[in-house]
This record gives sequence, structure tokens and C-alpha cells, in this order.
Amino acid sequence: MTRDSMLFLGFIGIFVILNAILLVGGYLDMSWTSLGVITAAGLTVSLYSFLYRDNPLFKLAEHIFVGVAAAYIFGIYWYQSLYGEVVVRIFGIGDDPATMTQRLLLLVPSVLGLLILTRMSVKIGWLSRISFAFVVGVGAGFTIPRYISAFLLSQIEATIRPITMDVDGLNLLLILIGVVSVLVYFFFSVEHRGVVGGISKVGIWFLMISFGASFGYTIMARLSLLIGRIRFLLDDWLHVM
Amino acid sequence: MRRRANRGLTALCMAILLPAQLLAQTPPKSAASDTPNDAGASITVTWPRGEAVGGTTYLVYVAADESGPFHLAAEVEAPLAAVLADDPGNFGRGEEQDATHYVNVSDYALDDGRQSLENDQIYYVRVAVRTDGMELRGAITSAVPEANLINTAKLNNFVIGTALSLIILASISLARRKEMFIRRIAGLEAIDEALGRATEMGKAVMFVHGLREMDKISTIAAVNILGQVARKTAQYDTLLKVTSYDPVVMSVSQETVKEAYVEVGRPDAYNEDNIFVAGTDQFSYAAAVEGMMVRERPAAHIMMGYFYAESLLLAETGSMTGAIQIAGTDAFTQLPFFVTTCDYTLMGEELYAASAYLSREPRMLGSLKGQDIGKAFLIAAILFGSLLATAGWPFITHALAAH
Amino acid sequence: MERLLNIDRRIIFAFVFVGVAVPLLIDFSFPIKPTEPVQRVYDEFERVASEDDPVVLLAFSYGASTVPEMQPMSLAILRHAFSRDIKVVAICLWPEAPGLAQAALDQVAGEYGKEYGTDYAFLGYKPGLWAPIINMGQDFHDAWPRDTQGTLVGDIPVTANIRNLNDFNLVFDFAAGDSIEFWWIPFGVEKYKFAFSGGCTAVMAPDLYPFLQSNQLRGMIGGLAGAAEYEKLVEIPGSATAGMRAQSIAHLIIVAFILIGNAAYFASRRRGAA
Amino acid sequence: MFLTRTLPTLLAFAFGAVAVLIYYIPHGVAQEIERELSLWLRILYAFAYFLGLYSILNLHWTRIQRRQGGWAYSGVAIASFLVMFLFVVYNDGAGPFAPQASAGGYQWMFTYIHVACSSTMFSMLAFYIASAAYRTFRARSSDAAILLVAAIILMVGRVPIGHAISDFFPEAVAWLMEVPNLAAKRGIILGVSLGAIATSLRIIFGIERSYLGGGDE
Repeated sequence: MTRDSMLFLGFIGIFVILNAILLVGGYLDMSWTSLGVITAAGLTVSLYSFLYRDNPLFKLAEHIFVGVAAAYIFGIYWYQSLYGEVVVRIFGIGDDPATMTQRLLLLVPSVLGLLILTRMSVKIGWLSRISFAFVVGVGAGFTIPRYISAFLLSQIEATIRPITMDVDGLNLLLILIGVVSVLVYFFFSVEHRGVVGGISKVGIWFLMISFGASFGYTIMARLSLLIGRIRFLLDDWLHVM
Repeated sequence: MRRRANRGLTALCMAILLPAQLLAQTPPKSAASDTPNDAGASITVTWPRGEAVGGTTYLVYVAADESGPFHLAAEVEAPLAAVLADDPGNFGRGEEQDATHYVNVSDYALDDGRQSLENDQIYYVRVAVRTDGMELRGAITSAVPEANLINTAKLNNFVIGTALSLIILASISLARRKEMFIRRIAGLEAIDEALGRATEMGKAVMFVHGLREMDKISTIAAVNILGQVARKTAQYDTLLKVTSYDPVVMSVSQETVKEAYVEVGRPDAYNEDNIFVAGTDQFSYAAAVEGMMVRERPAAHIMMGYFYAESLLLAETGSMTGAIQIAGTDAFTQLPFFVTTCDYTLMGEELYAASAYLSREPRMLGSLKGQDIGKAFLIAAILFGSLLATAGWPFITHALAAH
Repeated sequence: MERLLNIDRRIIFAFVFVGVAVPLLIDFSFPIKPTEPVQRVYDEFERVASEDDPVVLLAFSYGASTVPEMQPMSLAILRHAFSRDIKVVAICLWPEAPGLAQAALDQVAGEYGKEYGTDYAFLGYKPGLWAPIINMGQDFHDAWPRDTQGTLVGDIPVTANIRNLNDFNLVFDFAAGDSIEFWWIPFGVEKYKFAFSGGCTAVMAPDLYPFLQSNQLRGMIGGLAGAAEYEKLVEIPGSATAGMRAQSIAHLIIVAFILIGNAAYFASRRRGAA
Repeated sequence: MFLTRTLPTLLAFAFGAVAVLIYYIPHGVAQEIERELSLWLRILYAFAYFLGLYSILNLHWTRIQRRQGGWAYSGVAIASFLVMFLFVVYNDGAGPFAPQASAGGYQWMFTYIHVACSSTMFSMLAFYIASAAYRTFRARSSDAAILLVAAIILMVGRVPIGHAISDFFPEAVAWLMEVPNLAAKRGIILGVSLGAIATSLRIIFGIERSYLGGGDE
């Protein structure tokens, strides 16, 4: 027997013994909730076993998750959108107050939606292009004026303010320098040499500070998630907190 | 903040210049007009600004007939009443705007609820001022609410949009006729190098899409780069695997790779099954791709597109396998991780520039050029705008305000 | 030194695990001071509470993967809203969100004795990323015709009179992805000008500062630390506050790792140069 | 050719142009069109989900059929899909043609399998980040040094222990976030939105057709 398979068996043994102790000790009972906690704890630890190395337990948990996730999302789409809205409206099920015009109009996205599904077929897959033309075209059209207003105009308006001779003014000036130098860094029409090179270098400094900020914040985020999972293991499962 | 300060200043001037007490005690001279830039069913009523003293209230009455009955439509306390300058998008800026109160009326009170105004019907309006329980009513004016056909408050948006469109479309058509210069993008050669090494080792190349949909610029750039990668792998006869998150991206990738294989005369080497959706959930996707990296050990991972938190998992697991890693993303929050774990990283727009540089496609090159011109304009607007605003002439700031 | 650089990553993993687990088991605390963006969110809800018949829209745009970060934030905001008698309409813009939003609503509504329908409503998920936002901006009942139980929104007291997004005193998005930056701000706030604030994972927080300064976003709660600050402001310590112990210690461990790693790196480089 | 390429391009142009123009038209008819288009868009997205579902099931099914490496795991994925699918359809007794039940096996599987696995996968990043910080996060250049210093100040100053050590940390964090970070992020947003606008233009004018699949014919 290899070292890894011994570890694997030992791990399963410890997991079973721990749960037995928890059940006997009365920390967990034979309810669905307790069964859920044990299942979740088993899956959590199985996934963490990937930190040691890729192994069958991890793959098992991973594939259980893939299947459950796909079906869960199916449920959400079916009940809250396709059945709950489209089918109920078009067929006027129950107390649905939709007018005939509304129903007919709803047929358009429904037909376009069905056309999207033709992409599963080789023969008539081209029909889906009509639907994608709609999705992409409308998306592009909605985007242009809104991005101009929300990003270009609003963000520039917030940058060009009177610069005063105090701390706020200095900060505003620094923001101005930062915005301009980052824009210069992402300017592709000139080689980054001489003055342009110097300005783009300043741009990189600003970028690096913001990357550092993102890095620090991201570490914070991941640790928060880990804290959440370890709390689950220590408190909800093992009851040691 | 500034607006409030402005108004305070104006109020001070008015207090000195105008006999405010008189204004508060004479009936306001009101005017009414269709509310600009709206879908209709609303009129704007204006009257000169009075002294902002507590206890003074303005009342706006509306009637469908000149002889009445007049119904109360709005009631505002004098200190809280808006002035036209509060809505510069619709009414502009200036001394006159600062000295005029307004209210938009879209309905009026009836005994049982409220009655909405209707389009294209004339309404009669009178404004009253109430001080210490005494109410003075002004003269009757009228207006017709209309649905407007153009939003003049969005004029700057429209002008910029049109100008950008013309610049970008012109640059693209220019790029079709002549060669355009793009600065060298460090790190692009790495893709060729990685494909070469994969071929030498006889191992696969894995192309990992980001999580965004097909209409996103990063995904389109990724597909362009994929096209180039596929042409090379077809020539070198190297196995190419493409994982995607979005089914549409998968379909597009299949067609792109297929066309590349047909183009270099190797349609037989194309296998649709190598291009698939690896997961429909962010982390099942990451887990599946990681699993493949560990199990199949490709020689190179090319990660292109928009990534979220899975970037670190992919890049860290990927670097553990010893593969060459090249990343490109415009997801700036994820860039620190790619920068620290990949051999080469295309940052933000460098991804688009790389896709243009590789493909030499006029539409990409021209578009990039057009965006560069746009950026030059932005830089100029920021610099001159700040200079002028600091000197006390904020007209660039005003011209670029989003309403 | 060389050996220090090449240690098995699993040793690092073990350090991280212990660094998180031990502070959770020992009871101690650090003072928490709210930062400005979090204070601004609090002030926004206080403003809403002072208005007539206040109702807020809470959009749940996060999934199962960010529950430990986002759920404490949702609970803190819901507690603030319900304790100030602000009515809540909850929607989801992320397919995994409904189960999570439902759990948060059930829990906090129970704590404050709030009644479904008159005090709050839950309308579930609609696909389309930002498309539902434009739809809501134009016509709320058209975008969310029914709640999750199948009741027409026109028949639910809290949503009956909501015509569009402007009828909410505040719109608040809980974001795990870029729903604040690339959905709500360009496709919602930009055109309809409603009051908008958000809470997000710490990952997204640095990206949102330009919008805080331009006031397109009126306040922001970033990650578990932000949630802990909010718990401090509403004076109901929850799991975020407790998590700050482990968070603080774990940060120090990682900073120490970086410093040690770099010290080793520079030492070996100097030796290489000599 | 007309049906497969020209027609979609024309449609994208027509819909795109309409979607742009109605932004500038406050008239009620234009606003109704905007509402209707956004409604259609979100319903189309619901259908598009099925492409993804089909693809993932097909991927695993093909693996099983061809007995590819690890095909048994694909069997597990399909089996767990089917189990969850049964709970979805059963809907706590109400069946598939009713509002979704907020309790039952479906919710149990969601809470104890989906949420547990999903947040665990995510939290594993904490370990990888720690090892990345130790092994690859080096001040190799002045640029990297800037990144490093900013990150360290952030990590100390953003948690309560930073306040306990010195007021310098939280104050430095506030400044870093509100000045240099803000400036860089704003520069990035300006560039990114210009790019997005250019892409949208190319799509509307039929210059960019990669969404149809394939390059230019």
C-alpha cells in the first residue's frame, strides 16, 4: 500500500470516528440538518485535500458539485424565468393579467430564444445567429451612450475641478497626474521613449500602487472566506467554538 | 456642495439688490411651459426667486379650464424651493437661472386622489405665495405638456458619441488602405515561443477563456488570439484544447479554430470535442480546468479574456505544473496575480493591442488608432479643463457634465 | 537561506490554517473604527429612515462562493433597515442568490417581527445581467411581474405603488462580481439618477473608489472588514466582528511571509553578486 | 450567405442603431421600445443558459461513452445532476408547473452541497495566495517594490490590528485608496470604456462579426 492510500484511509477513518463521537456526545442528532452538516463537512474537507495533492476524494467532491450546481441553476432559470414568467404569461396560466398584445410580444423573444437552442444542431445552427445578432446588437447599442455618460463624462467631470493651494488641492493634482500618466501608458501610437516614456513610467507607478491595493484587498477577501469555512468546521460541525 | 455655496452667495446678493420683503408680499409673476427633455405629461412652472424666509410657502394651482376650478398641484416652502440652476442639463446655468424658482408639475390633487396631466392639452396655472396665513395669487398662465423628440441635455453625449464614431470608423477605413504603426508589445513573442516549446515536447497547448460573454471586447480579443494560436498549432500539428465558460464563446471558438485549421489545409486535424464548456459555475469551471492542468500537463497555458477570482487558482496550479504561462486580461483586479505567476502578462488594453498586432487586421488596428485619438482628446480635456477651472473659467467642466 | 525559499508550499498552507483557526478559538478583540465609505452607507440608510414611507431596493448579486464575506453584510444591512422601519424589496441578479437572499430575509424578518408583503417582498432572480436594470428603470412591474411565490407584484402592498427605480428611496446592490461598476452605474444610475449605494467583496472594493469620489456611488461597504465596521455602526456585533480577530492575525502572518521571502531573496541575491 | 451572414449583420445594425438612438429620445414611444428591448434581452438570456447546460452534460456524457480517463467521475457528475434534477422537478411536492418551493430536498442540496463546495473552493484561494505571496511576491524591480509596499500597508491598515499598532496605517490606507489608487483606476476606466465603445461601434457597423463565429469571410 502506498503512503497516499494509507493517508486516504486514515482520513476516512478519522472522519467516521469524529462523526460517531459527535453523534454519541449529542452534539449532532439524526435530523436532516445534522446530516447536512456532516455532508457539508465531508465535502469541505475533501475539497481541502486538494491542497495536499490532487486525489480521488477531491475529484469526487468536485464532480458532485458540478452536477448539483448545473441542476440548481436549471431550477432557478426554470421557475423564476422560463416557467414563472414566459410560460405563465404566454399561456395565461392562473391569474395572469397579461393582455393579448403583451402575450404576442412575448412570443418574439421566446422564438428568438428557441432559435438560440438551434446552436446545438450542426444543420440548423445558423438560425441561432439571428438571435445572437439581436443580443449583441442591442447590447452594443445600449452600451455606447451609457458608457459615454457614466464613464467618460462623469469621471472626467469629477477630475477637472479647481485645484486649490491646500491638501485637497494637492491630492486633486496627484489624481490628475495619475489619470493622465496611466492614459499615456495605454497609448499605443508612440514608442515609450523620451518624455512619453517618462510619463508612462509614472503611469506604471500609479498602476503598481493600485495593483498593490488590489492584491492586499484580495488577500483580505480570500482570508475572509477561509475564516467562514473554518468557522463552519469548528463551530457548526465540531462544536468546539 | 459648490452648488449650495453658489446659491447662498446669490441669495446674499439678492438680499442686497432686491427689496425681498416686497417680493414675498406681491403675487409671484409666474410663467409656464412644457417640461423640456421628457416623455410628456409634465409642465414646468417658474417664478422669480423671493427671499428665503421661513414661513413663506409657494403654492402652484393647475386647472384644465381658464375659469377653473384650480387644484393644488405643488406646495413648497420658500427656503426649499428649487431654482433653475439646480438642473443645468435642462435649464442651463447663469444669473437668471439662479434667480428663478421652478417646479415640474405632472399631476394635481383632486378630492379623491390625484389627476395626471395629459399630453397635448392646455393647462392653466397660477402661483400663489402664502405668508403668515395670507395667500396672494398671481396671474394665470398656461402651457401644453408634450412628449419631446430630442433630449437636449444629452447633447454633449450625442456630440461626443458622433465624433468618436466618426474618428473610429475613419481610422478603420484608413487602416484598410495604409499600414498603421503600433508600438511593440513586449511579451507577444512569448506566445510563439510557448507554442514552439509545446511542439518540441510533443505536448498539448491549453487555451483557457475567461468568464465573460461573447459581446465583450476581452472575449473578442481572446478569440482573435485563439485564431492565431490555432493557425500555429495546425501548422505544427500540436494538440490544442480550448476551455470555455460561456456556451456562446464555445461555439464561436469552435468555428474560429475550425476555420484556422481549414485555412492551413489541415481540416482533418480539427476535432470539435477539444473545444468545450468546462463548467457552468465559476468554480466548477476553475476546478475542471485545474483538474485538466494537473492530469493532462499541457506544455503551455494561454489564459485570455476576462477573469474573476479563479485567476489565481488557475495561474497558481498552472505554474505548479511547470508549464509556460501567458495571460492576458482586462480584469485589472486579477492582474496582480497573473503578473506574479505568469511568464508574460498582457495588461488591460495591451490585450486588445496584442490581438490587433498579431492579426494586423485593419479593423482592429484602425480601432486602436481611433481609441488613441480619443485618449489624446481626453488627456487634452483633462489638462485644459483643470487649468481653466482653476483659473475660474469652468466652461469645459460644464460642457462635459453628464446630465 | 536557499532552503527557506524552497519550502514545501504545504507548510505555508498549514501556517495559514493555524493562523485562522487559533484566533477563532481564543476570545479577544480589537477596537473597530468605521471608515468613510462605510459611514456614508450608514448615513444613506439614516437619511432614508427620515423620509416618508421609506422603501429600499436590495439587489443580491452574489453567489454561494462569497457567502462568508457577503452574508454578514446582508444581515447587517437588513438589520439596520428593519430596525429603522424601512421597507425592503429584494431582488437577485445572480442565479445562485435566491437561496441566500431568502435565508437572510427569513432570519432578520423573524428577528424584527416583520411581515411579508407589508414590510418586505422577495421577487427572486431574473437573467440578463444588466438588462433587468434597464427594464426596472422603465417599468418595475414589467421587469419583476411576480414574487417567488407567484403573487403579482401589483397585489403585494410594498411593491404595488413602485413604478420604476426612482420610486425607491435608495437602491443597494450586494455585489460579488462587477454588478456595481458595469451594470448598475452605466445602465441604471446614469439614466435614472436614483440614490445608489453598494456593498461588495473586498476584491471589488479598490475599483469603486473613482465612483465614490464622483458620487455615482454614494457609499460602499468593502468585504468582511467593511461588514464588521457596519456592525459597529448599527451596534449589533455579528460574525464579521468576530472574524476580525482571525483576519488581523492572518494578515500579519502573510505580511511576515512576504518579508521573510523577500529577505531570503535579497540575501541570496547579494551572495550571488559577491 | 444572405441568411447566414448578411441578415444577422443587418439585424445587429438595425437593433444596435435603434438602441443607441432611443437613448436620446425622451418621447414615450422610444421609452416603450427601450423597455421592450430590455425585456426581450433578459428572456433571451434565460434560453441561452440551456446551451451551457447542454454543453456540460454533453461533455460528461461523451467522456462516459468513450471511456475517457476519469470517465467514472463524469458518471458522478451526471448522477448528482440527475438527483438534484429530480428534486428540482419534484419541487417539494408541488411539481414543475408551480412557483418554486423555498424548502425541501432542493434547498437541502443547495445549502449543504452547493454552498459548502462553492465557498470552500473559493476559500482555498487563501492558501494559494499565501504561497504566492511567500514564493513569488518579490521586490525584483522598483515597480514590484512599489506594489509590495502598497500591499503591505493595505494588509496591515485595513484590519483592526492596524489601528491598534498605529494610526499611521489606517490613514495611509485611506490616502492610498483615495488618491493614487483612485487615479490609476480612473485612468483604466477611461481607457476601458473607450475600448468598449469602439467594440460596440464595430459590432453595429458590421465590422466586428466574431460573435457569428469565424473571422471575416
